[in-house]
Amino acid sequence: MQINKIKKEMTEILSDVFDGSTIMVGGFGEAGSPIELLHGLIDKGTKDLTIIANNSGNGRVGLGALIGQRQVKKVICSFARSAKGVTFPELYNKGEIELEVVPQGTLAERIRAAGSGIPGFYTATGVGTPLAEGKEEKIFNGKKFILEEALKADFAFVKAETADRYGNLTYNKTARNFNPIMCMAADKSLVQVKKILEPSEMNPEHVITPGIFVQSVINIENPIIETNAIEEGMTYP
Amino acid sequence: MQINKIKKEMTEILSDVFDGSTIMVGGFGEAGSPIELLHGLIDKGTKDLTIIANNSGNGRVGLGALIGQRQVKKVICSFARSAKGVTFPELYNKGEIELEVVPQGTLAERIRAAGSGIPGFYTATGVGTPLAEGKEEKIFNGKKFILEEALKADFAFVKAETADRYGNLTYNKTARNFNPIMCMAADKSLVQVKKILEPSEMNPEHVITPGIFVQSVINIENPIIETNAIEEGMTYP
Amino acid sequence: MTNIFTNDLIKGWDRNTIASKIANDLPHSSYVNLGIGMPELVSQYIKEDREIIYHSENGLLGMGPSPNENEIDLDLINAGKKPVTILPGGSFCHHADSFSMIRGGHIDYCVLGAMEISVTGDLANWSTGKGIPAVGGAMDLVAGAKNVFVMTQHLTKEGKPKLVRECTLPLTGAGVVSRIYSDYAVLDITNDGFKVIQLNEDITIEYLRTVTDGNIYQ
Amino acid sequence: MTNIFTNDLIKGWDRNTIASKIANDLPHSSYVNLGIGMPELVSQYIKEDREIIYHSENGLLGMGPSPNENEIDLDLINAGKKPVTILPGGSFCHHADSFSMIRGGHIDYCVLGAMEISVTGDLANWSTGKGIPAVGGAMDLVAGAKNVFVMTQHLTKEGKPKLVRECTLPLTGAGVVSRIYSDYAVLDITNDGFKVIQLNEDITIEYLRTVTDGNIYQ
Repeated sequence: MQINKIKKEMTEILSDVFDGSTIMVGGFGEAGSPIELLHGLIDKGTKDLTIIANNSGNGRVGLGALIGQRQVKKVICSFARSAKGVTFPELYNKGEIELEVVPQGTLAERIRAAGSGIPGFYTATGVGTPLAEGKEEKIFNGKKFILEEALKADFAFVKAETADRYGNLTYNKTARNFNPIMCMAADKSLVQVKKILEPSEMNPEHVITPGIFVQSVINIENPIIETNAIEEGMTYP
Repeated sequence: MQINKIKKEMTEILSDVFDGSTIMVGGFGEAGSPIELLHGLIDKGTKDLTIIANNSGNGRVGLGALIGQRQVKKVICSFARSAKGVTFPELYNKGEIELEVVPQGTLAERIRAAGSGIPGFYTATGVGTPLAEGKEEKIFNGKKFILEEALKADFAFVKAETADRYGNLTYNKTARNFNPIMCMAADKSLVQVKKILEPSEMNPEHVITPGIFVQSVINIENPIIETNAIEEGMTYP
Repeated sequence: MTNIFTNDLIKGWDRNTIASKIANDLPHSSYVNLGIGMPELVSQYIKEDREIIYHSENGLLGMGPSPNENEIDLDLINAGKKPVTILPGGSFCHHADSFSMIRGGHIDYCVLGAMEISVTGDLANWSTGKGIPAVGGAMDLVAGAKNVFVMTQHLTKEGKPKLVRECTLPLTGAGVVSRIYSDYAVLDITNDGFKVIQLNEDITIEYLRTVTDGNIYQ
Repeated sequence: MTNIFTNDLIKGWDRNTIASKIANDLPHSSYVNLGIGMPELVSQYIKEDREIIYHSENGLLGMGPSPNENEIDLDLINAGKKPVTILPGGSFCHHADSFSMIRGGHIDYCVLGAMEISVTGDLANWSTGKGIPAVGGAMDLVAGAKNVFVMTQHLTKEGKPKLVRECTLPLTGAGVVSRIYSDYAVLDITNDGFKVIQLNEDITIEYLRTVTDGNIYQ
């Protein structure tokens, strides 16, 4: 029997996602953002989600749409104030969605730590700022650091460029961003990918996310381009 | 003016290395071990070195030779008992070289931490064993972890497959091992490489060590193959 | 229970039989790290109904069998520093990423040898307390892998039990072993002691008790 | 010293002049992260006697200028989410590796805007205390880069000093700024206060004192 992590149907790849899940969403702005998986979640109607991502969605597509559908109760991110953000500010200003702000590098390292079995680490980032409040401090070589804890998730929603049936992934340019570390930190990583390759076509030197960090893959050959979708006034559903 | 990290002479690339330096030496067994750089250090006669590596040298070439020349006062490694080890056991059994044993994954993570500005992190590795003695403990979610501190170095001696003048590196197969993280953790990374490429020939998606982590590169087209050298009874100098 | 002499011993399962039992217990699609030595045999007994991915801690996922003489590449070695191959779908990574796989709980099973295993799952397999101390990746593996299987002879060469109330040798990890595959039995570590999952056909539970130091039940 | 009105103000260096001063101070072979907005101008004033490598925290080292309209790739963007290019010798990495470059002290210089800078080098540039809080990578950059340069107007739009004894806004980092490039002066943060490195030709040190809250010396 052969390992095959490729799913045919969106309903199948999303079948385990439950109300109240914590979901990491890859991407930095639109680059690497798994719009089709997020739309699948709108179709599924999953509720009370906690989203871990760098941003809080643009327009009314992808994460912006999911938030607009009031399926998200909390967002953990570094930058929730993007120029094209619509739905998050609407709900936030009404007090109808929670926000936890994490410095971008600390967010990345907390995610990597979760994937690497490191429950906590010390960093100088944020020391002396409001984001250090309530955090344990420790001195190393005369300098003050704060303790940050691992950030894990039930699921990672990830967008990649190529995948094989083992779940090995490559990305395109800066669409790599948070995706590889989110695959490491989630119990189950669900990946939408532009192109499926044979394992023999995947160069073992060039794999960015080894299949061990990936549970399911779905082929979305021509994903929605966020910039265009927003310009065209797209909304989902 | 163009950045060019490529050095022509071994004496030039080693010019900054000083007596009492802490040096990370890449490689796992012979794969990725920078034998020519180590031989250069024997020629230079630098003394009182602390070596951070996975192993403690084989035969009387490379690290084995450097230790045999009594240029090393201490080795920090995970496995100092390799089948072909000669010089380290000789000195260790006479009490003439110090040894600090670190679990392999903790060694790797402490090195990566140093390169990533993380002064300390918690791990379950070693808890309840003699290697946890004297280490701070902390409970996360009811489970015990120990604090491990970053491990940095003055220099990293690294072997790679290709490099460009910016110091971007690729490796060959499992010769990658500790080399990329050691480049991150050392003040100066000195790299011997089989082949020099033009920057335009280096695919930005496939770079494993970005040039920011590399200070100097030297082209060693046909490096010594340790297995063969030991079989042939090679000694250095 | 103590000081059984080697010449009195019942001959248990051979190492190939033990390896095949372990191979049967590794589910389809598992990520597995096989320790150097006896555990390496396990890969030869994986049945066709499953695909297993082997991890070698020196940055190799999807490790294949030993190469032919003319295919040896000294840059492609396993954790035991022996030449190996990589299968399609395999990948290389650096040491920190490789141990993220281990420490982060992504390796489903590791199979290791043992000097002593205590009734609470403590494992000693890295140091006799003599010679040059060398731990390698053993402590990371037992702390990080989801399931730690031990493959071992039931008794030491001197005929002493390896399964003990308390380890006397320096530990590799405390409370880490899930299952033991010895030449005499397959046993799970439980809150109540060693639970016999399978007993060698030639021995009785009473005999097993005489060669094991610690509570055993069926 | 306080409440200088905008219409009384002397016109200082324009932003291009400030950018060229910063560009002159970045040594050959530096790794530099330029903040979104005004600091991006700096790259236009690098002289031919040096090569600078630009880092963008979203996983891009060796960032080049904006692309032509027909070369835009929405998967190749900078930290401001604008399309950019990559130069030969550049590379991509994931976010944890990108911030290892920052936090690990590998970025030689970062150039950032400011709302307030204290005489001890505290920086406030991420929050007015109102609206949706959003920090991005600013806290990591100021904590990690070897040298933190601030590029700023000397006064706020309301004509209040941005260089102050103590910041009133939420901090981005404490004691992190090394040098300030304003339209009025270039100043180093020292133990004795703001040290004037260069003064705008049109103003006096006395005038600078009236628009700065905190000790200044030459």
